[in-house]
Amino acid sequence: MMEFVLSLVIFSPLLGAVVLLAVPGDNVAGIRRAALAFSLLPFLFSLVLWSGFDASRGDFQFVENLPWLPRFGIRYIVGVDGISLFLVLLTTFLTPLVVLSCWGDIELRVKEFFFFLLMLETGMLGAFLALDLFLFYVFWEVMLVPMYFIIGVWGGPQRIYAAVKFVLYTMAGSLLMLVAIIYLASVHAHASGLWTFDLRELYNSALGAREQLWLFTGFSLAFAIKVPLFPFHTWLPDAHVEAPTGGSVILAGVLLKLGTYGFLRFAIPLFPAALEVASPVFVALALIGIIYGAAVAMVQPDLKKLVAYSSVSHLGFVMLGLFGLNQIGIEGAIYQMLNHGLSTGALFLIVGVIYSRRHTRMIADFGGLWREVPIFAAIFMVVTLSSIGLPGLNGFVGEFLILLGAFKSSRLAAVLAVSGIILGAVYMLRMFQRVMFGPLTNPANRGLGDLSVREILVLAPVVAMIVFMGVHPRPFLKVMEPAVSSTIERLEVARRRMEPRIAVALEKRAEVAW
Amino acid sequence: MEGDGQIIPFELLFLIPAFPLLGFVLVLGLRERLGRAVSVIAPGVVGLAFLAAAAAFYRLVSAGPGAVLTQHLYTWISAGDFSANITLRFDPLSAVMALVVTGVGFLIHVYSAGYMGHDECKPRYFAYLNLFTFAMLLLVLADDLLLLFVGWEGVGLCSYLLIGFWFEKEENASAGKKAFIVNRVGDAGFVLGLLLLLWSLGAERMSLGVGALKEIAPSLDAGTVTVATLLLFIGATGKSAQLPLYVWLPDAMAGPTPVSALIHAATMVTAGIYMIARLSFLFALAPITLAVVAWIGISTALFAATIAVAQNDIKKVLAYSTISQLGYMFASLGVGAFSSGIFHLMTHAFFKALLFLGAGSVIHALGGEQDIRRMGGLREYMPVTFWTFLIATLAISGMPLLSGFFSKDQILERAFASGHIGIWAVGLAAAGLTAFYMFRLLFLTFFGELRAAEQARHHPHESPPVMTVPLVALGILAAVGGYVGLPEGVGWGDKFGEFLHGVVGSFAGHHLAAGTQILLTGCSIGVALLGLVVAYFCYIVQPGLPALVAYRLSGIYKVLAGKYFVDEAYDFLIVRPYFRLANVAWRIFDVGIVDGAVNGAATMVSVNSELWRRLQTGRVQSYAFSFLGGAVVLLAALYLAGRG
Amino acid sequence: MVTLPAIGWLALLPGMLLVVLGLSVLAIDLFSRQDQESLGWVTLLGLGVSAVAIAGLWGQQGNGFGGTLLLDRLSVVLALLVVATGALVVLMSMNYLETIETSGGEFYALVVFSLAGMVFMAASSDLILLFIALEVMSLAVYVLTGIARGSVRATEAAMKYFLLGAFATGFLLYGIALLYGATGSTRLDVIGEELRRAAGDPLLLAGVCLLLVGLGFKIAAVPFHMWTPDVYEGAPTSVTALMAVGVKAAAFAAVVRVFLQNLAFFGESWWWVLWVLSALTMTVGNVLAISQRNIKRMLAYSSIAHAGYLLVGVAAGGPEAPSAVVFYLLAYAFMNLGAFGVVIAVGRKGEPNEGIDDYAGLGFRYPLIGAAMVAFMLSLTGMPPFAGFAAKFYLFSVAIERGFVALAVLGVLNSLVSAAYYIRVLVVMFMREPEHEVRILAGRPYLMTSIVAAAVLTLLIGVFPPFGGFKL
Amino acid sequence: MAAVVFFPLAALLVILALTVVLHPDPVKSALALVGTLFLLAVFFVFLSAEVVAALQVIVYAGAIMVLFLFVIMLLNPGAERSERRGPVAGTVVGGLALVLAWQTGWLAAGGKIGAEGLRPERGYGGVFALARSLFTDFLLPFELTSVLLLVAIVGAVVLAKRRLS
Amino acid sequence: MVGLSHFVALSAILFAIGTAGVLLRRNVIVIFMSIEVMLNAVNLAFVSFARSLGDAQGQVIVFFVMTVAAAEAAVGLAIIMAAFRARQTVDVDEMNRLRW
Repeated sequence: MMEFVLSLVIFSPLLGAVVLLAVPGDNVAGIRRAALAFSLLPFLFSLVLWSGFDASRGDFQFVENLPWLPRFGIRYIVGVDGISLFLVLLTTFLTPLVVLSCWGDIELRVKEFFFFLLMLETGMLGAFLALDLFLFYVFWEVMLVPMYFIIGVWGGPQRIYAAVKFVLYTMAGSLLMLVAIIYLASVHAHASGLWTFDLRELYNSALGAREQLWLFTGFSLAFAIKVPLFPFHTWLPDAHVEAPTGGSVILAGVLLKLGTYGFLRFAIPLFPAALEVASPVFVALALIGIIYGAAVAMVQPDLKKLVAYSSVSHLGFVMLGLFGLNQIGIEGAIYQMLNHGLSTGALFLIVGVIYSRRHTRMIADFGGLWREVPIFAAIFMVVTLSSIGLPGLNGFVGEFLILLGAFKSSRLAAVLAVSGIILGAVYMLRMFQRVMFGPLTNPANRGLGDLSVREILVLAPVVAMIVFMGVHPRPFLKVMEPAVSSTIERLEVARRRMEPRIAVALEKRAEVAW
Repeated sequence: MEGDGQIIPFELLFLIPAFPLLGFVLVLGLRERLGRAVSVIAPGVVGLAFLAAAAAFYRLVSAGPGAVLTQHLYTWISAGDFSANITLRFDPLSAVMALVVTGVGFLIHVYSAGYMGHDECKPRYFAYLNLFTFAMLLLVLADDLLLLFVGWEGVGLCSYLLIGFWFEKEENASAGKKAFIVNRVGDAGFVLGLLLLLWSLGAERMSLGVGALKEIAPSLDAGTVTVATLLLFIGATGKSAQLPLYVWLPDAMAGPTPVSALIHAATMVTAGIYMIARLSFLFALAPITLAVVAWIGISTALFAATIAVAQNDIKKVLAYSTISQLGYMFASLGVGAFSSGIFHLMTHAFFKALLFLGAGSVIHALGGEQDIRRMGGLREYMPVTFWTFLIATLAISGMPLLSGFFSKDQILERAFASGHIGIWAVGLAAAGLTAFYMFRLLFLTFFGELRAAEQARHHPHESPPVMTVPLVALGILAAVGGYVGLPEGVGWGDKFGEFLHGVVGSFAGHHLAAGTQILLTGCSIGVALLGLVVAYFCYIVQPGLPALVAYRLSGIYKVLAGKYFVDEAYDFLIVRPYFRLANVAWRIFDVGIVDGAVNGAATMVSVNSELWRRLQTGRVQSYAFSFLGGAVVLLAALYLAGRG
Repeated sequence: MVTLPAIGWLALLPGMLLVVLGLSVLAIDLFSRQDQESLGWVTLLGLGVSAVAIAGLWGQQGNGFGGTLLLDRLSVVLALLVVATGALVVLMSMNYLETIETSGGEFYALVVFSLAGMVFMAASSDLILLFIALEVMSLAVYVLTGIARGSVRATEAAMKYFLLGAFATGFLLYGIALLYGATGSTRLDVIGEELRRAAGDPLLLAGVCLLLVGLGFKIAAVPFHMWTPDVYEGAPTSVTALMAVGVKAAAFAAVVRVFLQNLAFFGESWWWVLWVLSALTMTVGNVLAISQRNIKRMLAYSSIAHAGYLLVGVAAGGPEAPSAVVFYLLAYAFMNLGAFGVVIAVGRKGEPNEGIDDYAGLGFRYPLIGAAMVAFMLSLTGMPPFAGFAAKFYLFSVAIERGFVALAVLGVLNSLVSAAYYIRVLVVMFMREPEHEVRILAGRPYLMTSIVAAAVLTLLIGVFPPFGGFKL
Repeated sequence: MAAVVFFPLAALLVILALTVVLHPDPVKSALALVGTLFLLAVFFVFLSAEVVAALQVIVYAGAIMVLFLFVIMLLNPGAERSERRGPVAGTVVGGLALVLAWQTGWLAAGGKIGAEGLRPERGYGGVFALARSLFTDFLLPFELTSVLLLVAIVGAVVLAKRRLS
Repeated sequence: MVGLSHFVALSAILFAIGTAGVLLRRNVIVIFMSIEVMLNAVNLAFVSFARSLGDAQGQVIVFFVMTVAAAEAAVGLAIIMAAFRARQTVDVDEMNRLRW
């Protein structure tokens, strides 16, 4: 089974989705249970994957390599390394929770909802595992559609606007990436006489610096929108606010990671020469995102919007770590991706919990909830703290490593980024206070039921992971380490290959980084 | 200040923090189901922690000077060349801190069982308190600075939670938030300091273990050390409420009074001092930083003392007093007298905890009244409280033979001895003010007539034994705690300093002549007495006088009573502009410009679409016209290109 | 003594089969008065037989009639594509003709004759043959457009189509005349060589240019496109499908024959003409499609836009371009046919329901049609894993390989614009509540079969695009 | 062909063609078209295309134009509203048409073919040569024309027959 | 002496006149007749070129053009009849229900 475990991971949700279609639509309970079962399946497979993963290797494992479209040398290549492993796990971990969380939420067109959700999972997993650029692009785009339906059909009052905006915004970037992918492959084909979209081959393409910059731009636009990097973030608040809870969780928890993952897996190692010009720009944008996202989050009247903007800020951290271009920063960035997936996912689940009770997300409608819902409050607190990077919880590990990495490449960047941890506390605690503390003034909030068993089952695993990953991050970091170092090594090799002039310029930039 | 002497693995070290953690988990997990048992479990685990700490202390002392107990639990983070370990370290400094934290903490836990006896949220309270103890122990026992930072933030969290414990009142919640955020500002500096330190260590061994750091410190670049220590000090000013980040502490009094005693007086707020002492080997390499530390400290001491003079809330007075005393400690560290700082930290823990608990007892007795103008004459109603409070007041004022006298005097003396005459002078002035405002507090609270409101009048009664016993215990400590650090040449001398020698080194200033020493002591006593006398005159002999003075010097009084309007300034200069900016960023930049551009592009396409589709008139000849035009243009273009 | 040229039966076979089929349908209709459903079956059967026979020609090379009629992969693929298109059109018409009050005999015969014209068009390497074949196709489609004689819109559409078509024919013929004058021949290979030899000859250039104009009309390239929306909207929907797919495919086959295979020199030297044409066509098509409220009109603009994408391949040129263009035609055929099938399904007699708003809420109420429409719209947008994506990928990769990166970028940006209107259909179908309930008639098995078949093919071609089989 | 013959005839041809296009009465237009066709036949004769000329007269002027006139008579009961376009449209279209004529007639022809381009051969334009070309070079188009005509017949019938009741 | 270019020019002029007629007339039948003028211009061009090339093909092509013209006339006039029946007019300007 281990030879094709990745395919099992990727396609088991799709299988579930198809099987789900066969269940009669009025058997809601059956559909829910089936959906849960089918979402647990990939999780189990991914656990198998983890258990069989050789943490000492930095290359791709469990590689499946089958011919697909020989005309262009396109192959079905999937493989996992320390970078993608946990993102896969994150995806398979969150999806069952989302399914469970939607048991109460989604009343209408239940079957279709889970169908799209499972399809989305296949798309995400495929995008994380694909090693063929064509395949990657296919999965990348395939994700778009189910998410679009999830927002557009089961979303809030402005859902159509949000859904269309989401699709068009995302497509805008990815279509240019398609051009860049084809260009890259065709240049490679010219040089080597052989068409291939195999990432591992393309890593070694010989491109001119200008070409690299253009291609990098093409790729990074797609990823930057997905991340979303300031100033390409404006689709996010709308999408989050309008999406149903489950959609927001997946969107924030996994989908956004694809952007940062894309940078790490594709844009950065494929075009190292572009980084000379690009990385200061991206560091700057990341910093703006960190601070700007935090500031704007603070003044949001809507809980989901607040969390959405907080994502902008958090992913700014991730980007900062990535573009520090060193081992520590990148490891921190990956870790932070997981953290953000957990904590923001949990925040959206939490917002969903109160939304399902009160049908409002306006912060002003709440206040003093703690007394009514203590268990909820405690979990909310933990998640909030994770989000603001309290040491001992997962968020800190990522943030600290990112800062450490960033500090190496630019001290100024680190200094500015640190302000993000202050501002992060400001908006999160302000929000927490306004929702949970103070007198219970709004009578509608009286008698709010505390978490049900199902809701606890949804949230508890996340909280457990938040704590565990804060206390004992080693198992995760250890696995990432070889994969990240091989990425770094690739950059180093490329840097050495570059003209000495550029190398000198790089050195100089490092010196004036103060 | 050499490296570690004898490193002894001690496998039971983890028990010290583990007990409170266990308590936290138990209390939180079982909550109401525990019933009254919570009052036993929660203090019990801290007591056990104290015993564990005592055992470790015994082991440490018996191992002889220079020994360090350690326990490596596991590697916490490792990425690239960087690693952080969960390693506990029990050296003399940790020992002092651990004993103070568990000891005083235990007493306060016990006291809390009485104080919070009727609060329905008692389990939550004790859970937080246990968690706090755990975090604080982590802080003081951490070998790795990053682990220290975990404790550092952990105590901050508990402080946040406990300040806002009665969260139904908006102010309490806000105060908690303020504490957290202001601390975060300091923490940002702290983190930057850690980052700088880490990278300056070189790529081979990026780890912040104290022992390792100590060995490598002398080889570091001086400029880097200065910057790094300054950044770390920013962290300390946040946690230990120094200028300019002290503003959260007075507000923090919103929490339950035992919390104020434990967290905001005895333990957490001293974390900054502890941290600097812990890194004394580093700070000692940065004279500029030390000077900054000293001057910030002593300025804070005076500054806070002046504010305390004009406060009427019993806890606020104590809060500013705490800030002031912390300032002393920093001043002490700044002049290189690290052990004195820790010494004062310890005695302060005793008497300030006592003061707070006493205040709590008073507040408890008066049904929540905190305004000293509506107290008075309580001496008769609550004798135990009064007497213990008196001891603490005398101690903090530096009256001879009580703990505060020795520690504060040591600081002033060493400031003088190290040539920091200015610091000595300011410290002396602050000491006078301290005596004044403390006795003012004492007189207004316990002497004269009871000025309480009608409904509170019937209440005054002594607190139950569960509260008074800790008072007494602390009273004893406040009285005799100073004898471990006598002046040089007196009795057994500075045993305390000797004990800490291996960690913080010994004081490097001049040895003062006996005469000078006596003179300085005289000055201190004199100033303290002066304060006492003025307070006596103002509040016992001539009760109308303060009002008159306040009226005459209304300008100054308003500034002092208004706490120099620092909060307002921050609000005006930072908070409001930030909010306004954030709003602008959102509404104008985000929604207006960025999203406007996106939507604008879409609108442009559809507007064009609407516009151009009108060309499709439905008349076949217009289509033919387009056709013909296209053909003509195409031909023309080809001809032109053919020519060119 | 006159020796007749070798007939080249194999080369003739595809077209001849269709002509015979058309005659048979006419004859059966004439002599046995079958109902239209049975006639449809007859036609389908004939198309099936033809398809099998044509498929058997795969890989054969040859020609007939002195080299004017070619048998090569392009002609075979196109013939298959055209026959498949015809089959789907017939299939969906079998449940549609009564809606437009049309009897079967002439309809099916004309469809088949037009298919024959298309097949000859794709196979011809002589301009006169091309012209006659084009006329066969065009005349049949003119008539089909107006076949619902009672309908004001249909006759108006037929009128417009006819007038402009004849007008364009004039230009095409004039171009042929000039080429003939310049080269003394109407054979494409001769003209191609002559063009390469005497590149600057203005007569030749003008001839090529007018040829481009004439074919540009058939493929609906801007600015020769303006008939498209009106005619697509007015024509009976299944005829529109035939037009959008079959006519376009045949016209593009001719474009491939002329501009990629024989007159490649034109593209090499004057690539910017095609560049501008392509850019204009896709941009105008996409932008104008956005504001359309009628789905057929929207699909008409969409077909203009797709012509623009196809022209990317023509502009890029090179050995790969014909394959890419034809592959695109293949992909485009099924997604477009399917979409028109859905349009037919949603309408009913006297109530065409062609407003996009009429589709509100249909997606979930009729999941099969909804799902199919999702496939068609996404495929038209160019989303994986549907055929449209694979086709665009192939086409753009050819363009990029040939250095037409800017055009490819323009192409993808246009795809983005197109997403706006394709996705709006899905928005309406799945996310809006209807203002008035549109009910889809049940009991139309042929129509549903055609839709499902188109959807399945759209998906299959998308997942396993037979790129390799397209070395033309 | 002598210029004296050519230019007057050409002028007449243009005038007739213009009459077709510009005369408000469709019947007159049709008659002018017939004239145009005849005149063209004359030109064909001058160009040694006697067979074509004959066919021109028989098929075109004879058959097709009768059909036209028939339809005109059938459909054009009364006077129409103002026939001609405004001057602006006329100018623009006329201008464009002139440009087109200039491009195709002047610029295109200016390239290769001089005034002396016509070189008749023996037997040129004879029936035999035409027939040979028709049945060799254009055999398939010729056959296909039958399909074309069939389509036209079917189409005309389908469109023009009375509606089924 | 009159050369080929004269005939080509004449053909071009005729073609342009026909084109103008298509664009300017309102009566559908007249428009159609203008198209016939265009086709005849084409025929003239073919015959002229054939003559200049000394080649019979050009003349044969004219047959085809005529045939096509005839076929178009049949279909076109039928369409015009059908349209007239549906709408009672031959004015193209009134045939603008399909637009935008």
